[in-house]
Amino acid sequence: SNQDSQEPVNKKELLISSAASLSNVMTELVDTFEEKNPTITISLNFGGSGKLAQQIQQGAPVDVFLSADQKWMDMLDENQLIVSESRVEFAENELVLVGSGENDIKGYSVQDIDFNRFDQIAIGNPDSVPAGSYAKEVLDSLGIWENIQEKLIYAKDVQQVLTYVESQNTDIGFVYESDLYSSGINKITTIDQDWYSPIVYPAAIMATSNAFTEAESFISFLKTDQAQAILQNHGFYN
Amino acid sequence: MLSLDITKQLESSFSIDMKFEVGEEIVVLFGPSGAGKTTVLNCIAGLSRPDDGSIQLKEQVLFEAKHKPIPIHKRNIGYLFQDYALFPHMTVRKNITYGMKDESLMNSLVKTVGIEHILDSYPRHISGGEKQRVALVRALATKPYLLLLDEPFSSLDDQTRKECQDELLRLHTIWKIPVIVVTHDYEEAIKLGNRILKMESGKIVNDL
Amino acid sequence: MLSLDITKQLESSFSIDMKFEVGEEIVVLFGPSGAGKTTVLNCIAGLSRPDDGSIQLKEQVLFEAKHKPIPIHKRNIGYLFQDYALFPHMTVRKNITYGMKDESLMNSLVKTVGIEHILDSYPRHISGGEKQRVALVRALATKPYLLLLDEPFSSLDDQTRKECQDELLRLHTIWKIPVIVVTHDYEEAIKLGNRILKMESGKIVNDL
Amino acid sequence: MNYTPFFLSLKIAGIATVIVFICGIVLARILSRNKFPGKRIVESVLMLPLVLPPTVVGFGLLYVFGKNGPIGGLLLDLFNFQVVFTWIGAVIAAIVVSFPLMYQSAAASFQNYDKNIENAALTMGASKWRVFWTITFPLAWPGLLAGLVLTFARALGEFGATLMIAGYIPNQTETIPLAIYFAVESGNMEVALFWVISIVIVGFSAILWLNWWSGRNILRFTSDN
Amino acid sequence: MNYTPFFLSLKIAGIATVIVFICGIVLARILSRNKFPGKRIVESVLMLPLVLPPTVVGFGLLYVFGKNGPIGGLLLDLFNFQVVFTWIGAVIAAIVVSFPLMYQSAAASFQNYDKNIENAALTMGASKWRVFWTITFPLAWPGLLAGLVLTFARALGEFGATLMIAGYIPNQTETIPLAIYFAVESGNMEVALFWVISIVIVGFSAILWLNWWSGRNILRFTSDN
Ligand SMILES: Nc1ncnc2c1ncn2[C@@H]1O[C@H](COP(=O)(O)OP(=O)(O)OP(=O)(O)O)[C@@H](O)[C@H]1O
Ligand SMILES: Nc1ncnc2c1ncn2[C@@H]1O[C@H](COP(=O)(O)OP(=O)(O)OP(=O)(O)O)[C@@H](O)[C@H]1O
Ligand code: MOO
Ligand SMILES: [Mg+2]
Ligand SMILES: [Mg+2]
Repeated sequence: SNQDSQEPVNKKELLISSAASLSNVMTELVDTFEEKNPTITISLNFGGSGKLAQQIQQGAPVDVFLSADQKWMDMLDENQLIVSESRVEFAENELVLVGSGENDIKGYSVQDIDFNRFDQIAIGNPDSVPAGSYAKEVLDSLGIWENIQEKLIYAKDVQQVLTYVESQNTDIGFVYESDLYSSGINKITTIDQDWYSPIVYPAAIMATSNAFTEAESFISFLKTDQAQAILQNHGFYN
Repeated sequence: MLSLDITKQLESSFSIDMKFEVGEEIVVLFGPSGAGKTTVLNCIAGLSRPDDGSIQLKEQVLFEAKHKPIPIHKRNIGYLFQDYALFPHMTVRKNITYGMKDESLMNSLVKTVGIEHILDSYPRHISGGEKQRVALVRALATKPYLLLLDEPFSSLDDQTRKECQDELLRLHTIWKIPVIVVTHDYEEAIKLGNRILKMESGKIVNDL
Repeated sequence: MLSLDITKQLESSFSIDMKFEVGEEIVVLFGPSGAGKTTVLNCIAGLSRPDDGSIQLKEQVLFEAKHKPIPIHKRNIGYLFQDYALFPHMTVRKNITYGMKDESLMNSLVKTVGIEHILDSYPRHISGGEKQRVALVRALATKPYLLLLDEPFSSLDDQTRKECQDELLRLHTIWKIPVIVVTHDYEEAIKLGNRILKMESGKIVNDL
Repeated sequence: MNYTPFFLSLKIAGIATVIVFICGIVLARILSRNKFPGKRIVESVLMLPLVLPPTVVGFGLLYVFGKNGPIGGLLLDLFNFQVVFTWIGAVIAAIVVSFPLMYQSAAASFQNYDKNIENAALTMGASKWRVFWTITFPLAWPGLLAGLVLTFARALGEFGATLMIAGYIPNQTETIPLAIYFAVESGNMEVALFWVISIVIVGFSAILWLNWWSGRNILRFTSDN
Repeated sequence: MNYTPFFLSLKIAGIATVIVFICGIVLARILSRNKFPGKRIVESVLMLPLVLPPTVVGFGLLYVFGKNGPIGGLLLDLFNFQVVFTWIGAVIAAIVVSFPLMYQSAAASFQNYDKNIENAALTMGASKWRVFWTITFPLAWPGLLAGLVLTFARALGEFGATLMIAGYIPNQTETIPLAIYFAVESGNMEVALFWVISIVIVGFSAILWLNWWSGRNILRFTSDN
């Protein structure tokens, strides 16, 4: 019998909880990473950032957390569930306005758009969906947040905003630039970054991780040019 | 008047082939267990469908081959089922009044057959003979054009049975409707029947 | 041998108060509808609970006030229920073999009472008298230590009834067990009973 | 604290339950009476909303009742009425997801009783309608009650499909489950707990009341003792 | 295409259904036999998972079965076994959400039949156990089947609670509903449609088969014609 295995004996497993909005790009990033680090196998867990943070709080055996928003990472940090020093920001995103059907306002700047002409506007729930809170910032800065209250439909995630716009049940909606890469939706305009605070994606290693070295190498991989190129291909720029 | 001329194939080898008339009289169906007596009553009441023939009550054609039969609830027939078929979720009183047309009948009937004390009981809580008497009163209370009684007194003691028989005879002289009674008791047959139809394996073998 | 001495208050005014013994004989319980006959049988079988007293079968105490009674399924009693209580989801054959201890009994019994042709039918599809005979065979097939028959032949014609009665008498001479039969038919009582207990409103009024 | 979700949830679950109860019984009765080829297939199709995750059901409803959907478009053209993003949409979602529960319970309860009792009522001159209400219905009641309880509970707790078709519009389509979900998602645990307790109380009271009412008015006639 | 979700869903729904079917029947039987004060309250508590949005149920399960939770902590201490993020967690989620459906159906079906038939079997010497299996169970079958169908369908379609306690880990806890969600999330509509059709086919086949099997083996003895 052949005692020697082809595979390295000490293959380490790494469990990464990743925000659902990163799902496409993460699959590709993980493939590349595993190619470069044959001793590491990565399992991915996807979900809304809030759900993932709560799972971690309840002891889910996660090694690395990639959040779509600072708020939940902060919460974990306060509870000393992450290794604070390992926290990095690895990607950024932009907010865009999408619409259904033909639009004569294509390419307009957001301040030139008359939001009163729309019947319904879909945004993520600002209290729980990061994209929604950025959208709220924009509408606040434009000074129309109060006026268009009854036009707003709150969604539980960005995907639902896309569904509403795609099925033409709302006229427009606010989503991320990166979301356009996975849907054939019609972009009206990218919203100028001046109107809202920067959208950044933090990553960190969990305090309970017992694969610290491997986790560390994944996080540093995220900052490599190769990884950044992949992120850019999917609409996350940095 | 009821006139009947039907055939019906039973799953069990033999077939029913009956032809008879019942005027304003009591006719007794008499015959061994499994002869088809209940099946004949079911055909008249509309619960079974004959294969061929016709059934007529007064001027109304209840059943005729290849025609839509008169629905059960329009036949105006009082039927005491062999297994009583009391409504389990209703008191004896409600069972009786369910199809009652003549309120005044109730009290005297209930008293005669001796079931006053159980009027507020549920069928599950009364004895076999009491159930049978409730079923009898329920069938009579509809004041039907035709009365079908399938072994109406089989669970009764001699005294109670006699009282019920007498009540039936009394009502019959008043109502003057056709009545068919199934019984296995020859004495009873003689006492009640203006005519006795002896049947065997689905056929009338003797019209006394 | 069965010896019984029980009292039981019935919801309906009167109370049962019975004391009697049954040796290896047939005892007929005879009395008007509602007298409490079925209730007495239910107490013996364990389906009803007396208020006080005791019931003893052979050496076994089935019931004694303030003691845990012997569970129904350990009493080894053959019981023909007044309303048959056939298993609706089993064929006649399965109904009979359900509690059968002696396979050889089946064929002869089924033939004698004349229900061979319906062995594979379901209870819903057989006539009233056929049901009664199935219930009889089912009760006998358990080869019990005690047999309780609640109006076992009430739905049978004279010929069939005679055959069933004779079969019961024949088996009794072989088995030599206590048998209690409830009937309203005086002739039948005389033919079957070694003793006749006449009861009224829960009490024995005459021990013939 | 805003109590709208409380009343909205009761209204939506109540209306949906009444509709499902009636339609479920009627359909179960019709299908139990008629045998036709493919009946089992129809019955299985009726189970569909139970097999699919509610969000997917909501997705389907959005496309059917949406502004450009086959039914939604028609309603908009004919009556200028929009289903999407209204509480009516929530009622539709609740109806669709709870229908299978009522249907299965009703179909089962119409299967298992003595048909001869119905016949007896017919011979006594009762119309089919009266027989249904006075005999069939009370005898089938335990199963129908089970269906009713399941339907109300499911309609009250419906979330995924409702969110999709009715959207989350505070004060207009914000049922208790939606309120709970967003409170949890935004980490607002006190508010979430408040609404969890509310929905439990509403659900409990309704179920307890149904059981009590039924025990008092119907079950004591049909069950032992 | 990776077919793991298919087998995983079948495994999880299958195991959950068997457990729920047995426990639901046992509990319904026990509660239907014994009358005690507060019985209605126990029954209503059992309905809880139906009233709450599945995500919230999942949240509760996460607290109970999590590392620091009462049960999760115990399991970790005693067996060094962690429920969160495993397919066992998905089974637990499916059990909890579908239990009320089975319980209600079973409780209703044990209520409505002639107790004298059981007595007859007892007098014939059958043990309580045998009476249950040969008499009670087949006579209650239509209701039990309804419960079985509802349970399997619900377990198969379970999403919200599963996502919470089992996580979405491709190949490990990825049931069909999660695969649908993930495919939609990543804009992969063809894949989503593929899985929707798959789950419908799995659900249909299972329900059709159950109905057919039951019609062949049980119902033809108990229902008319
Ligand atoms: N629903 C049914 N389906 C098939 N066969 C039946 C059905 N009901 C009765 N039979 C059969 O038809 C025959 C006649 O039955 P029926 O009930 O008419 O007899 P009966 O004369 O009333 O007998 P009994 O005096 O025993 O009540 C019997 O052999 C019986 O087995
Ligand atoms: N389950 C019950 N609950 C309450 N009362 C009952 C119950 N069963 C019978 N009774 C009443 O008890 C009395 C005796 O009933 P039982 O059935 O023993 O009479 P029976 O002698 O067998 O009569 P039958 O010859 O009519 O069958 C009757 O008045 C009846 O109404
Ligand atoms: O990527 Mo998110 O956490 O669904 O906004
Ligand atoms: Mg008959
Ligand atoms: Mg009796």
